[in-house]
Amino acid sequence: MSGLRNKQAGLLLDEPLLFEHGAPGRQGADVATEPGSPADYLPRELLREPIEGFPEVSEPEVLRHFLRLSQWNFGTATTFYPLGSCTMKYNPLTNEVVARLPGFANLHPLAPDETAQGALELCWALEAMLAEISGMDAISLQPAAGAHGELTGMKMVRAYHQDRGGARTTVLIPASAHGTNPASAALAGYKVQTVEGNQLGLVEAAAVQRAMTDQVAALMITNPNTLGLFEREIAQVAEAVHARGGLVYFDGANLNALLGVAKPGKVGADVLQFNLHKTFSTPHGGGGPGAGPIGVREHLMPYLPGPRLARHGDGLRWSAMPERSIGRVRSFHGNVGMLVRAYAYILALGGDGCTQATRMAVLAANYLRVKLAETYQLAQSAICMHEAVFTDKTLEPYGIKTLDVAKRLLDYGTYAPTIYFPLVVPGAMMIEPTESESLETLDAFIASMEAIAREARETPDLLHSAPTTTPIGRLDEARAARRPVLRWSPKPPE
Amino acid sequence: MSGLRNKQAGLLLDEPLLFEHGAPGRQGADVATEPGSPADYLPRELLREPIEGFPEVSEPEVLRHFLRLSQWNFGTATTFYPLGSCTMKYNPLTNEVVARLPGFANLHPLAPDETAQGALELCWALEAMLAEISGMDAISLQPAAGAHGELTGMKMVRAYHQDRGGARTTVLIPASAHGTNPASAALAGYKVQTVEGNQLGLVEAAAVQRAMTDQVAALMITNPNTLGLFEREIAQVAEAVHARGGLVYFDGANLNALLGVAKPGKVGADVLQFNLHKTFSTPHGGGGPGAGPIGVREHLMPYLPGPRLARHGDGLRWSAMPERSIGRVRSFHGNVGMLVRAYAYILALGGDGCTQATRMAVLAANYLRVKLAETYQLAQSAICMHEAVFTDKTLEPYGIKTLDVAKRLLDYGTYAPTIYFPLVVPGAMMIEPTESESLETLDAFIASMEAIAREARETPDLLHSAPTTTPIGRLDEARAARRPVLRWSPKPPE
Amino acid sequence: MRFIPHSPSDIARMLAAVGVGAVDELFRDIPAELRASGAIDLPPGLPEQAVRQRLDALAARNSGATMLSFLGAGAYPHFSPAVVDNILQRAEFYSAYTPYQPEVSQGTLQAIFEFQTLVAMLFDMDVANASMYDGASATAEAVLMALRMQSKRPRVLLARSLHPQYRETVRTYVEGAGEAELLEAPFGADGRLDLAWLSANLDARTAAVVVGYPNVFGVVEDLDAIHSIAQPGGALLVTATPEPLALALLKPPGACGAEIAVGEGQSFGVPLSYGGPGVGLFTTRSAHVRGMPGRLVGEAHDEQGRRGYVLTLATREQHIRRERATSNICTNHGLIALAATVYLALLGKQGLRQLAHVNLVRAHRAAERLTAGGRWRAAFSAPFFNEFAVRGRDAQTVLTRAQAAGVLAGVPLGQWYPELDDALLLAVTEVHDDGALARLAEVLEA
Amino acid sequence: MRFIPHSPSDIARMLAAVGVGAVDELFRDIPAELRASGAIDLPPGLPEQAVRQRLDALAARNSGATMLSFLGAGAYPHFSPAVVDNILQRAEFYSAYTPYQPEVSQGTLQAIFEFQTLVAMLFDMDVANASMYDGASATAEAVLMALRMQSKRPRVLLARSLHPQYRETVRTYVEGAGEAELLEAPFGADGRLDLAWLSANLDARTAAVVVGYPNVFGVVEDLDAIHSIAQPGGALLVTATPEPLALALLKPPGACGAEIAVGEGQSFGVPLSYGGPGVGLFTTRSAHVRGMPGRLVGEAHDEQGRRGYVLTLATREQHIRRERATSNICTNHGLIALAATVYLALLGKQGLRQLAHVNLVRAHRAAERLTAGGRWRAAFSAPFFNEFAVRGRDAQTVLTRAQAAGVLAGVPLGQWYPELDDALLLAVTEVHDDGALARLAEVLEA
Ligand SMILES: Cc1ncc(COP(=O)(O)O)c(C=O)c1O
Ligand SMILES: Cc1ncc(COP(=O)(O)O)c(C=O)c1O
Repeated sequence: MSGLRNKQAGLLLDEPLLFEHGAPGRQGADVATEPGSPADYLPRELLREPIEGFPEVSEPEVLRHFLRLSQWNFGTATTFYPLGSCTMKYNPLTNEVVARLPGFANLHPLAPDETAQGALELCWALEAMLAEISGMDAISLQPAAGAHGELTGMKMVRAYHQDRGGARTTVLIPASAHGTNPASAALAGYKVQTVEGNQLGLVEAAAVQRAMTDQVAALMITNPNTLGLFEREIAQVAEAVHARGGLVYFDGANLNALLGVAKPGKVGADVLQFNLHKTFSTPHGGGGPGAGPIGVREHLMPYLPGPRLARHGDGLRWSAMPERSIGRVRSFHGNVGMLVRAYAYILALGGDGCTQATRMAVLAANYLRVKLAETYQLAQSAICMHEAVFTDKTLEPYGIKTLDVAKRLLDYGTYAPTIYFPLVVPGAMMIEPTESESLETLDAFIASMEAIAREARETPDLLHSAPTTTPIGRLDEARAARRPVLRWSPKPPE
Repeated sequence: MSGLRNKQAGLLLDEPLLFEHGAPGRQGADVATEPGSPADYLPRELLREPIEGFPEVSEPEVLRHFLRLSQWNFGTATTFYPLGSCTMKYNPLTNEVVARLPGFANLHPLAPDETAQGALELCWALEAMLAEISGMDAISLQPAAGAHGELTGMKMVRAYHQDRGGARTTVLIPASAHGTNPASAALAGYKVQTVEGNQLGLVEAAAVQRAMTDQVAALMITNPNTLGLFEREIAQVAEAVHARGGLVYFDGANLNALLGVAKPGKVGADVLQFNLHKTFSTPHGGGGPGAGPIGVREHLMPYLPGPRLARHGDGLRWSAMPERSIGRVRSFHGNVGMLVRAYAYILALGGDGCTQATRMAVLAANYLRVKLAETYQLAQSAICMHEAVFTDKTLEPYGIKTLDVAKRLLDYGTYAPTIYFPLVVPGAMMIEPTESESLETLDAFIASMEAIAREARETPDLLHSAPTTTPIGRLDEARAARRPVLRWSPKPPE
Repeated sequence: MRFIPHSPSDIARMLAAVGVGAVDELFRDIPAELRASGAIDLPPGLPEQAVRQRLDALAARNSGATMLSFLGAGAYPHFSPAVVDNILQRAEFYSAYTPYQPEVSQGTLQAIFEFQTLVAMLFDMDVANASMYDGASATAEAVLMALRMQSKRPRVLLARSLHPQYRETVRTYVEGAGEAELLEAPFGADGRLDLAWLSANLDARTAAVVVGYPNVFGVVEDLDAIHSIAQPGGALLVTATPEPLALALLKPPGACGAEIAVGEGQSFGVPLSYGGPGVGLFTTRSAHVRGMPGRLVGEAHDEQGRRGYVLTLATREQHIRRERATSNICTNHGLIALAATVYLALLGKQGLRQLAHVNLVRAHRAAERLTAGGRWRAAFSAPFFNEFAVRGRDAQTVLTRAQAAGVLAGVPLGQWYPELDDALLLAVTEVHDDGALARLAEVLEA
Repeated sequence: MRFIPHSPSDIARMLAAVGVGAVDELFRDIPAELRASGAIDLPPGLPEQAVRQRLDALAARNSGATMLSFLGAGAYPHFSPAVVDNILQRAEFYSAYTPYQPEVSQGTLQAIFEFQTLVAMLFDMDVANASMYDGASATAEAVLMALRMQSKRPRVLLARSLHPQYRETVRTYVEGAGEAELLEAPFGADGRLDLAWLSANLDARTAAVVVGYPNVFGVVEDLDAIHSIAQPGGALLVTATPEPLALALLKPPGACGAEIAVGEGQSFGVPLSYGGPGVGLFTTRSAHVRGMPGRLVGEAHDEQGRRGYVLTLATREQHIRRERATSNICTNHGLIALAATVYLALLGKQGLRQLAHVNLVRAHRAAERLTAGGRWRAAFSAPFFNEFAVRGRDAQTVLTRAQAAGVLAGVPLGQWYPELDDALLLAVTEVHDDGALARLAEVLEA
């Protein structure tokens, strides 16, 4: 069908780059006019020419362009998206509506506090909710994402130690930790020392005790860990850290496994970050924006980023920067638009709903664990929390790797699990169903995984060449990285 | 790939019926609760049991269901949609926003006039705009669609004649007219008599003169007609009708060819309907809702449906039902939600913009006419207005019919023209590009049509089996009509 | 102009291809004298921002939209889940048209098929069509259909308790279409159709009896009783339901012998929008399908046996049958039908009942509270759902005072029923919490 | 619970398959004493309608959102075309995540590639990344990158005229990360970085000079002059742009010798949302790409040679490099980057310039009007874009009075610059028509 455009598939239509659209003189927006020219107000040497190659497209073309692009995406709203460690749960649509209420959307961050009481009350209430949920004593809503929360937390750890005779040099991190943990520790000026886990990948108090010195500023621990297991010795581990004056940084990205079950604040955490775009359902947005509030125990409160919210009489106000605060980690007050969504979500669930979300997320993960264990090898066999990790071991004889399974899943109309993470598990497939997916969807996924295992044995080439139903095949990432083309250019990029 | 769901194609995912989803006890909405049971308020014999087979699905399942369904559609926003006679122009998105402003969306139709002045002012202004655009003396916004406007107009024709000694018996309608014309005339109690057009399909004054008797209540004429030609003798035709006391009903569905060029009110029209969902860009909605206001000359004003808007001092009010009015044709005031959109559209275009829309729509149609005439046979060769009609004559030798071309166009990522209408043209393909489509899109369409003509000669089977890239092939409509299945049923339908 | 892509060079290229020197030449078939008067005298166009400002200002002048309101009478305030409007904003749905090409319109077609199913289930009838304009025009089409089915019987009895605007619309549609004759059937002190009158007046010339269910007073008619009179007399029972939420609890028309049952679907997640667009619901028995107005979607299969949906039984329609079509309707209210489909999918089997119960309870709470006050009494004795009438004081005076206090306290029935000029009609739904009811009592007692 | 599909029977089936009797057993690995304190003490959940009411009520308490406002200082009120938000409401975009599987994420990937291109063009730099959190954190990452590039030079000069919150953020990021030292460069009476001071203080230990462009006073810094001092001294020029609309008219950082140029993209169709989420813009030269923080999308091809887009150069990132990564950023601000992309596509080559001109003209009109009054004088003499400072009266007093009159008449500079406690900073954009400017003059003259 040579006549057809290359990407046409089903009802999906090929779509060139924005810059390959349009014609000179076209405009997608009508703008008010003012007389004169810029040179009447600014010295010529400060002015530029019209930007060569900038779009010249009509409004209908722009809408059609992005509409077509959107259809080239899978999302949780269109299909099962079992991306482990990312908690791809349902994003309630009311939250999209309330975040767009003019009262929030049109509020300027420097509006006087008296004229922003609705937003301040919301932030205040959300801080209280997160404190209650996590068992921490105080919350800052400022960080923009999980990693930003980690950095903020580690800066506080540093400030805490500096007030106590020295910042210390080292941070302990389990090998199974997410990459942002070591990166954040390093960004805070710390050396990273790896703690090996036991055969289940769990951190043992003994190991931590051995590693602890008075130069260890903190242990960063993810609980449940990235293998989906609860760190059973967390209390003893925390004790070991505290015994040498260290602090426990608790990576809260996996909090969806703990709501109403156990509180980090009660298991030794000194500081943690929340990933509102995971546990509290603010949309992932194709890569953000999220929000990464942090929670701390009392002894770290003085170091929280500022300004802080405080009640004065019948109203709320932003305080001045607290004297021992680490300062700001961004402009203004945080990703308030996302905070509104998270607040609406917690309101809708309530305490019981939060607990139910965790219970169902863990039940669904274990259902997949048991069902899939018949065809795939588990990284470990214990009961899991919100996610289960498998390997490609059983497929090795047929020359099939985790990547092939992931790509073939796309043909089955499912997004792929997180693959090759955690690094401690060779050929890892990390599967997190969340509480949002129906039993029928889980069963369909199991059937797909089993069909793929069958295909691996019977028609392995099918998997090597997968995906085949997608409008574009596997892309040559190696070559893309060797000679990177990172933008379109009017003239060929140099 | 037996393992794959049957409709999986590209990123499009199979989607069962709503009723094939869900499980007992699931609910997609949380509702407030009130104590007691219905039987506390209503006698048992008036109550029913829960509805067997009614949906039991969660909110995430509902969103995913309709999201997936939406992706099985082409729309003007996703692709070129040259559906003749339907004026599938771009639907500006601001109009969707303003129609949803709480001030309009939450306004009850029986709200006292003083509390609805914004809506009344909008209707008043829109009536004035439509009057100016059409050259008519008065407008009623009540009808819900074009055909509804036609019925309203013909009821007025009847009332007009009744006041003058008798309703008369007959309405003249050209053979090329849209089916709603004869249907509306019949619904108003008239016999339909066909007026043959000349070889160009145009109505000639002479023919009308011959057909006119004092039992002819009106002539219904579409101008430009459904072949895309302007009725050159419209003035003389109108004269001939008026000479025998008849009225001219002007089908305004094709008004997109006349904005700022000629006004029906100045060319002899006594009454016409507007299709706001065509000329004035309110979305077609997959089949409505539209809006079909009617315009009349002074002598028909007394018969307009009521109530009517009237200015009282500084405000607007709904009058009582005018004594000679035909009465209402629906509840309340019309499809106000669509009127808001049309008003915003006319505001955005202004007088010049309306004229420009028509000029560009006609230019684009003629561009396609000339370019496609190289490969396809025109129904007639004259300069066309907003649309051009072709036939499948040149493809006959290869056994290819209009239907095959239409289906193959779907493979090329374009919606099909209106086919087999007007009935006076065998194998008609009625192509209306509108002013919204870029020259590149028009050229791509031309290229597709030419490629298809080539395929017709070289690989005709490709066309007979088209569409092949769509996730479902040609459906057996004959069988569907013989044993109609018009709903899903808990038990097999009897 | 942001909607019109053609740049000067595009225009030049097209003109050259067409072989004319200027766009004007394309209009030469239009006699000059006609073109002379063609110019439109309207202000120049506005940028999007200015359009927004203009419409914001107009919307702000609709104070009624933000007042506490108990207005119903055929249009009801209900909460609509956010999912509904998100789906309606999907351009693949709103920017498509009547699905003439099923292979690229399965989204619309399957959704309509689901709509037909949900509506048929709700009314307990065999089939529903793809939608009509609104409840009033659907009622008019139902009357015309009944007359076609009963060619020997020219008379239709319209309950006077049927929504007055529905009756007016029926009158407009029927007038002049053949010999049909409309007779209005009075209601009794209970607010229901007068059964004695019905028995007395139903004869061999009667094609159908048309009643509201619930009727305009919110009263639930006794359909079984009406049917037991109409049916032996050979007349068809036709029902019209302005508030279909009631059918989540009420014995459905299909179970009461209705041959045609219609309604208005606005209550199902659709904004009031000052009265439109809503969506007309139209259902009947399988036996009558070929006499039914409007579009129908049916199941079909392709050569590979894959299931899909198509427009079917089109031979009833205007584009094929022309003057002999069952109706002239073409564009219907598809997108609103989609809204209702999404809404009903969300509320579902239990949710819709639960919601109807909330409406029922709160309406009765409000009625008790008002009548307990002593200054108002129930206007009618028969059971009602979420709307009711009270009498006792000059309606206009009370309403004007309430309005001044920021409350739209009901619809004055006197405008439609002169004998009821001391009566108010009030609708109470899930949007009215206890605070709202307290406020209502306050302003009506004042 | 409407978000959680599992019915009791679903739960029973899953428990049976897992082989446990109750959900509680799945948590047995959690020590009992930890579980004992796990319960959450929050009120029960709310139906959607109640959530809406609660949020409506809170939103209504943000009176500042509806007042006439001239607040800027890093967040600007601009009109956003309706197309932008419609695209943002497409669930295929907002419900996807980082495009790890390119074959089913081309929508996100191509849009980011277009974003990178538009931002690079706007700044006239070679490359832009896929987004940062905001302008402040982007500036901090720029400083860290500059320090990595200049390993022998520990000192960074921060213009005091750079947005104070950007400076604070830089301080937080840099503090403790190595030996880096921050020095603040004063501004002159013209509101620009003091060039004399710069020449005097720029030395072999200086890694970079960081200036706002425009700076926090709305003033356009003389980048060429700064560059002509920094470059011979071996220091990198780093610019931070809080109002990128200015770059539609201003000589871009890339043309002035900047090695790293960052900014805040909120002005491009993104609501204020009380300060977030916006989107951080980050650009640099090709030579420095591998030292750049954040994600990058690049062009790639499949086996059949079809063009597509993938995440590339990931070896810079935390998930591969871990503690040696160029940054710890993972989730970025992709959806806001998409908003900016749609916005820039709509405004386009001419529209963006035209809009910038409207901002320029109206801001100068407002400034003239205020200073003409006599009670205010321009705070600075250098050219400005759509934001400017005036001095003359006690800012707090004036603002409080204006606020009482319903106008947010500017940002008091005293909070950041004690010496400017009689100065107001005002932003004027296309949302301010003549009526708005008149009202402003009124309240500020009062
Ligand atoms: C375990 C874990 N920690 C930290 C992060 C970082 O969070 P973010 O991507 O919001 O910066 C993630 C998510 O990517 C994660 O899965
Ligand atoms: C020429 C013509 N007349 C009348 C109509 C009927 O308009 P509507 O579909 O809005 O009822 C149409 C459109 O379908 C049409 O094309």
